[in-house]
This record gives sequence, C-alpha cells and structure tokens, in this order.
Amino acid sequence: MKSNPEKEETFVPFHLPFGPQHPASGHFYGSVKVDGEEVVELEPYPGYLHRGLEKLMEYRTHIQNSVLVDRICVLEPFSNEMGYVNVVEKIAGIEAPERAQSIRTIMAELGRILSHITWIAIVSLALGLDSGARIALGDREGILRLNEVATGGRIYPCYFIPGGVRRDLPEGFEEKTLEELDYLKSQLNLYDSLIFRNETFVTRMSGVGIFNAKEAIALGATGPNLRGCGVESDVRKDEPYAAYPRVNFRVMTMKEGDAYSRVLCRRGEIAESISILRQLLQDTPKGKFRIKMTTRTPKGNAYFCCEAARGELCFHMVSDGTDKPYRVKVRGPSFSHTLSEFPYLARGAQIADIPAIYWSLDPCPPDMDR
Amino acid sequence: MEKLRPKAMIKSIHEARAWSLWVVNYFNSCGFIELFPWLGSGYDMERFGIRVVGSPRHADVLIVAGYITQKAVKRVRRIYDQMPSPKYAMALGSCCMTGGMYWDSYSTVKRIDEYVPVDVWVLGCPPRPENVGHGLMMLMKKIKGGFQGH
Amino acid sequence: MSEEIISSLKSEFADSILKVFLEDKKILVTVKKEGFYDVLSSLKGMGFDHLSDVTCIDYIKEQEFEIFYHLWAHKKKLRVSVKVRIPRDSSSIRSVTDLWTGAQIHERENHEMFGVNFPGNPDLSPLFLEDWEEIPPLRKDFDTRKFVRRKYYGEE
Amino acid sequence: MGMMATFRSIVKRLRGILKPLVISRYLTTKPMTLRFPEESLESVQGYRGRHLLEPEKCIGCGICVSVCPNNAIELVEFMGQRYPQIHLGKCCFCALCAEYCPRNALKMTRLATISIFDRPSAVYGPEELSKLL
Repeated sequence: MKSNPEKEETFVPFHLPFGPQHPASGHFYGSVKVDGEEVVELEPYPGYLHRGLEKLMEYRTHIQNSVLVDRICVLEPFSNEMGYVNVVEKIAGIEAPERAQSIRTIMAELGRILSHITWIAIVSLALGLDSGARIALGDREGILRLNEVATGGRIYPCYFIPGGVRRDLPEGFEEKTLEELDYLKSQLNLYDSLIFRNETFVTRMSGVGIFNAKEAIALGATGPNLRGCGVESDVRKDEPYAAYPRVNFRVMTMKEGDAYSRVLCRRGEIAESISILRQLLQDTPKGKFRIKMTTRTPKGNAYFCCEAARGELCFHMVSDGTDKPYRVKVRGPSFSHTLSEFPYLARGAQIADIPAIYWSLDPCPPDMDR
Repeated sequence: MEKLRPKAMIKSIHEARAWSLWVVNYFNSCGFIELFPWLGSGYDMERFGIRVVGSPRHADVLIVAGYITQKAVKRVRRIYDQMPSPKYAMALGSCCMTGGMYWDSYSTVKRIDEYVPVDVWVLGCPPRPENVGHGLMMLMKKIKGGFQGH
Repeated sequence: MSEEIISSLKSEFADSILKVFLEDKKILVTVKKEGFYDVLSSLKGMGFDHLSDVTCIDYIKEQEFEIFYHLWAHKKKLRVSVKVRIPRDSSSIRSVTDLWTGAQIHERENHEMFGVNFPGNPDLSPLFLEDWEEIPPLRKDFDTRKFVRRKYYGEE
Repeated sequence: MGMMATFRSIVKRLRGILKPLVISRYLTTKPMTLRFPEESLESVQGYRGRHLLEPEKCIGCGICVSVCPNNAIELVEFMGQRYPQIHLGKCCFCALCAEYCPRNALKMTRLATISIFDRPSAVYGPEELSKLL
C-alpha cells in the first residue's frame, strides 16, 4: 500500500457502500474500505436476489423446471434453458432432433447478441454516455420482437424443453432475422464512434482493472473476462454442443487483460454471433422439432457446460429415477466474476474506477445469487 | 388542505402531482428489464413528466419491480420511509403479489403489501411495457381523482 | 491424452482411488476422503488449472454428503470430475483454496447451504442469507414448503 | 518537434469531439419513440397473454392444475360443472396449461394489459375467462 507511515497508526478505513441502491451496482452490496481515493479492500455482500432456485427445482418436474430455469440470469434466459435441457437429455440418454438443435443454437446466439447490447447500454449509462445508452436500449426491441414472434414470450421465452423446442419457427422468420442482423451490423459502427472509440470511454476503461492470464485462471474467470487476458477458452469450441460443430467462427481474444480489452472482446463477439447466425440461417435442417420424452429420468448424474454471454455456465444434475431432479447445481458465470474477480481487481483501484471495473466484468446479480 | 383553498386550486394541485411523478432509482429484479423501453427511447416516460431520480428524498413513486428477498425487504422499507409523502407505490409482476414463481421459496417475501402499501398492481411475468404504461396511466388517473397517497 | 492421465493416476494413487474411468470425453475419479487432497494437487500439477465448480449432494438415506470437484485444463482441453464421500453429521473436508483461489467462494456457499466445514478456508461467514436460524436450507431434511407455510402464510 | 506533438493532440481532441456528432443523423430519421396511448408495440400473434377458456370443450380433468408450476389454477363449481379458475397474480404466463390440456379448452390470447388497483380482481373465474373483456 502506498499510504505513508506516520499516518499508519491513525489510519481508520472509511467504509463506502457500493450499495444495493446504486445506479451502477444492480443489487449487489460491496462495502469498500477506502484510504483517501484508493480502495484498500472490497467486501462483497451478495444475496439480495437469492431465491434458493436449486431448492425449488427439487420440488418441480422437468417440464416445470424448464420454465423456472430461465429466470436464473434475467438478461440471457436462453443459455440457462440450453444448459438445463441438455443436462436432462444427457441423463435420459436421448438426443434432440437435428432441427431442434439448430433452432436452439439460433435462439442462443440471438440471446447472446441481446445480452451484449443490454450490457453496452448499462456500461455506457454507468460511465455517463447517455446518448449511446438510449440508442442501445432502443435497439433491443428488434431482437425482442424476434423472440416474441418465435417463442411467444418477450423476456422469458420458456421455449426449450427436454426433447426439443415447444413450437416450430414461423415462416418468414429467417428473412426477418437476416434483416435485423444487417441493421445491427450497421449499428455496430455507430456504437464504435459513440461509445467504444469515445475519448472519455477509452481513457476511463484502459489501464484499469488489470490481471494477467495466470491470476484470471486461478480466480475462476471464464468467458470474455478470460479471453480479455489472452487465454483462448470458449466452451462452444472446446466442448461443442447443439449445432456448434457445424459452424466455424473465430474466438476473440485480447492481450492486455484490462477493462478495455474485455470490452473489445464482447464487441468482437457480437460480430462473430452475427456471422454464426448467418451461417445457421442458410440451411436449417427440416424435420421434427420435438421428440416425446418420458417424464421420468433414469437414476444417475450428469454435468453439462455451455457458453453463456458472460462465461461458462455449468449444470450438474443428479436424478433418482423420479420425474423430479434429486439435486441441481448451477454454476453461473457471474458467481466468480462478482465474488472473486471483482474484489481482486478493486484492490488498489481508484474509487471512480469501481463502476468501470464492475461493468467491464459484465456481472448479472440474479445469476450470482440464484 | 381542502378547507383552506378554493376547489379549482385543489384540482390543479392534483393535476400537477399527477403529471410530475418522480420514480426512485430502485429497480430490483425482472420487472427492471421491462422498464428499459420506458427509461430509454422506446416509450420515454419523460413525455408524461415521469423522471427517475437517484435519491428517495426527491421521489414520489416506488416501483417494486419483482420478487423481494428477505434481505432486500429491509432496504425497500427504508427507501419507502425516506420518501416524503404524498408517496405512491406500484408493484410489477406476480411475484410481489402472491409469491408467484417463488411461492415456496424460503427467502422471498410473499406479499409485498405487508411492508409497502401498494396502489397499482401490474400483472405479467414480467409485465409487457404497454402493461407498465397502462399501470402508470391508471396511477395518474387515480391521483388526478384526488387520491392523497400515503 | 486422457488415457495417460488415467494410467498415471492409477499408478500413483492406487490405494486412495476407488474408481477411475472415462465417460464421453470426461474423466470421473472416485476418491477416498483421506487421499483426496493429494489427488487434487497432482491433478493441478498435470495442468487442470480451472476449478469450475464444487458441488455438494446430500444423500440423506446413506447419511453421507458427496462432494464433486469439476476441473478443466485450459491447455489440454480436458475435464475431470473428482468425487469424494464424507459422513453427513460431522462433515468436514480440507479446503482446496490454496490450490485454486476461486474455490474459496464455492466452499463458502456450500458451507452456508449444507453446513459442510472446510478447515483452511479463510472466510466462511454467511454469504446469501442474513440472520438465518434454521438448519442449512439445501439439506434434504429442510422442507421449504413447510417452512414457508409456517413463516409466511401463518398456518402451523 | 513540440509543434507536431501539440498539433497531433489538438487533432486528437477535435476528433474526439467531432466523432460522436455522427449521432446527428438521428435528427433526420423518424423518431424511435412511440406515443404511448395511441401508438404502441402491439403483441404478436401467438404471444402468451391472458387465458381464454371455452367452457363447452372443458371436461374438468384437472391436468392444468397439476402441470402449473405456480399452483395458479383451481377447479371451481360453475353452472353444475367444474371449470378452472386462474389467479393471474400467481400465473407466470408459461402456457404449460394450454399445451397440456387434452381438449384444447384453454388458449392464450394476445391481451396483456392487466393492471388492477386491488388484489381480488386478479382472480379470473370461469365466466371472466370465457369472455374477452
């Protein structure tokens, strides 16, 4: 610590609440011990959105759980459904039909773009760039409209179900999606000039919240936060699932490991997701979109990982032969972002950088508390 | 207040209150996502004079935007106490009315109106932005009609 | 790749490993409670540097907890799950925070939700629940519906 | 050399100020804001809104009661037969009841503007369910 010695015995840390009702903290209370402008220690106090979902899942059948499970991460419901549905199919030993797999991948990638655009809005609101935030909030409506057309639900689609998807894509969905993707591709340039290459955004984000690859791996970082330090790890490439083997895309990695490189990783991922969607929408295989599955799953346990927008989302389910899971453990990506990386990065930072570091990790508090 | 001022003035006070609702910046769970069109440029609630303010001291309306956990209900109640009266509360979604999705969860509060008197319930999980707008219109009509709030 | 790891594990820890097998590109290791820490530290040496999850499962009929450590090797692109069984009542198992710093919060959550004690973990204070007097909620003998009826709906 | 450095920093400052002005193209395009009560983003065909019950098809089997994750549906007596009564304050609009109804008696409509002042008006009995108010 840089605090001078003669102040040592009179130094009383001042607790600054980065509290639950803070415009940039989103229901996560961090008690920040501060020495002047510099953060000495940040203690996370999560739990404001803890509903005990893992306990509730033990009382509901698999079909009811597939509706409950996309409430885990509010900003990106599709990846939770993808994880839960695949782990149930793994235990039951069945495989969703080809068409269902590519529909699931299409909706998961749309969910990833939606989650990244929502993150662009929140991070520019946290740093005060309001015009970019308002436009990003307005752009979400296009993808929400696609969600509504395909699945019937705006924010919570309740669309994936063990054995496939609940209904087929309506006709004309491909053209509408391609149109929307062209619009989003052009909006990316607008975001570049408004937010990503904005003078204040760059100076506030670069050189802040730095950790190298070794520290990031030790802390349990995954997803764009780990790719920001140069480690090429993406579950879609390492353990391909659904229709990802048929798709080729580039894993975006940066080297510096500071807040700005994580931002650029996410920005690159939007462009990659758009190209993935274009490849998927060319040839969605025909055929059944759902197969009948018995409600009971055999005894056994399974572990499935998928790549959510924030990182590695893993489901570990134990089934005891009834139609209700015996135990489901969800490893949300934000669990390690907020509780082990953020306190590590906040040590030694300035107070003004706390929101910038916090939102460069893109945490989702309901995903952390479950 | 009724005795001292002529009727026309009282009516205009209600009208002025209805058209200048200030919402405290505490959006806690799923309903917060459906307020984006209202905060942003989708429906833009500034057209109705509804503004988001940071501190409860300046706010009139507390929007309870979803399920409330046992830990968060203390903060919600404290924020509601800090708001100057006349103040109103609006509840989004079914989770604060009857526990909704988490009716058997050990850590969420089942009825929010045990802690915060709610004036308008907006149903939906989460409610559509049009439904939230409908709720705001109903709250404004209720205030214009002379509802004093709490 | 995974066959060498399985054979080296078998040779090195013949006594403390009960079962090692490969199941659709994942290595599953069942370990006795005594030798579990050496197996984990040797796995970390082999390049399994990412601890993705510490899962605790409550088998109330056999009065045992089962703890899973899910590891992932970034360079080898391989996943290993290590399974340990510990008695349910005086459940305590050595903390692996010195191997992976990210494990501290996983163990803290399992301590709050199951009551498993992790000696060596720097901070096991409550994480999600505030002033909670009941037994740890995720255990099988805690019935959340009975608790909710008593506390929120007022029926006994 | 100082001249070039200051010149370059001036250019950098100017570019930083002028670049966000690209937003001025929004002056000419149609505003994104919808005037709420008149214009609004209507829900699409197939959106999961409020339920609609067809009493003649319903056989009172109670499958919807068991499949609902939130216990929002009960069977109540109405004109001699048992029909579902849905408490919209508990419902999560997931349409599992509509999907698993053997007689397709329960469907989801596009109507989603349901906001009320008091608690009891959230309970929709069989007669309210069968009429689209």
